[in-house]
Amino acid sequence: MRIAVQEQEFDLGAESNAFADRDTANGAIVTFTGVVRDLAKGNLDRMEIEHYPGMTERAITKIAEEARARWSLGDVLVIHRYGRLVPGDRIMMVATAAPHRKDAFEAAEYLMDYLKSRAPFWKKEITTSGAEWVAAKDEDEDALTRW
Amino acid sequence: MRIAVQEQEFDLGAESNAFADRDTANGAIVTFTGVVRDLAKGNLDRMEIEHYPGMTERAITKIAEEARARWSLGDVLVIHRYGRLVPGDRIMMVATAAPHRKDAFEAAEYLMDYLKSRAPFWKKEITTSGAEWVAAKDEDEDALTRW
Amino acid sequence: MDVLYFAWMRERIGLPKERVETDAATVAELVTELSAREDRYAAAFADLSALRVALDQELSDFDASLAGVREVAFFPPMTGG
Amino acid sequence: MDVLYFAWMRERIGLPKERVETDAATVAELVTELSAREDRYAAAFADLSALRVALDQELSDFDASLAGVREVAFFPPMTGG
Repeated sequence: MRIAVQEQEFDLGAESNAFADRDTANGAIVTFTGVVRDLAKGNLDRMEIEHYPGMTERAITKIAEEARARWSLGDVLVIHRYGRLVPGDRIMMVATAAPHRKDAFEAAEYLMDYLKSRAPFWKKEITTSGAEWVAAKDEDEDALTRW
Repeated sequence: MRIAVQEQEFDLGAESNAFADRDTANGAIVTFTGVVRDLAKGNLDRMEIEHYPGMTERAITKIAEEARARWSLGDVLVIHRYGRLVPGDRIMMVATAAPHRKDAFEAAEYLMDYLKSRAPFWKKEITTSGAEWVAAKDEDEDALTRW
Repeated sequence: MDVLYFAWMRERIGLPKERVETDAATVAELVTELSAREDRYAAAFADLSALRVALDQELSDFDASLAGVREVAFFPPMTGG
Repeated sequence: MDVLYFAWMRERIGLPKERVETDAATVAELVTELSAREDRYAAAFADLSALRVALDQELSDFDASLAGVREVAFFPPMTGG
């Protein structure tokens, strides 16, 4: 299990290959990658992500351990950036390995749903018209009810 | 949309990066990678994958187009190998990009479910005790009923 | 028309492809004709529930018409992914 | 104990962290004490339904006990991923 909370960029390809190379016993590997989108259509200058050092790592570790308890999984990877990001930058990724594809998919979705609403990150969008904290969506909270 | 049916290896990392670089408009990217597992526990010498040239590309294109009709998707990638593979080799991968993570996940699962049972590939396992065609699983056929 | 065989169908019949002249109107009629040829065909087509058929590279059914069809393929359930 | 603020809570209160001496038995009592200090605190804590609290880096509730707690953090709902 590798959990990284970092300011610097990560290389999706290198991380994917390293993850798959580490865990050849499992037939199914799923990755999810989040990318900064310009939802304001051309207005987004940058995004600033704040986090709670210490709690962030604890919260992600707990989420990942919960996933490993619920599904038959091999390795699990979570990388999440903080600090300043621009449109097109990759914010975060998760990877799961499992003997069966259903487990790998479900565990990756579970990690994402919990990272969205239970890991202490906060996004602020800086557009040409000002800065605004991204509001939590009801649908993200609702997504937890299915687990 | 990129669909590749090929005998040679592919680089999961390079394909993942190229896919993400091509489609920066979408915030969610999901990949699934299938790896040759030694289910016979140390007995698997190799796997031979046969396919139906011509029909394979048509069938995968149809599955991918169906996915793009059902979900709000950006780019879609499907790579599937045929020929001789050994344990640890990567057999195939799919990648989906979407504005929302739910769409990217569901479309990737849909592609996998249909590739399993509707794309003309047949796997043969060569173990120390002989060669055997892999039997289709009822659960793979059942997986289609949810879509 | 061309008749193609894949996986264990190819192995049981002993060839990947053959040219067949037939008046069969449906896939089922073609199967009956082929099965009558030799034991290896009869054995290969013994259990149709374990077989799939494609007409001109599209999955089809055993009761489908062969009108205008140029390529018929028989194979076991697919195991891709 | 240490009291931490994140995101717009940090901006409204005007600092990321402060040392607080308190006899508050619960988070709710601590919130009442802090809100009574100054307008900026009262404004920041005005709508508790828009806030989350963590005690020693574990998510908790406003009616939780502060016994033995060394670090309390207040912040809006998280927006990771």
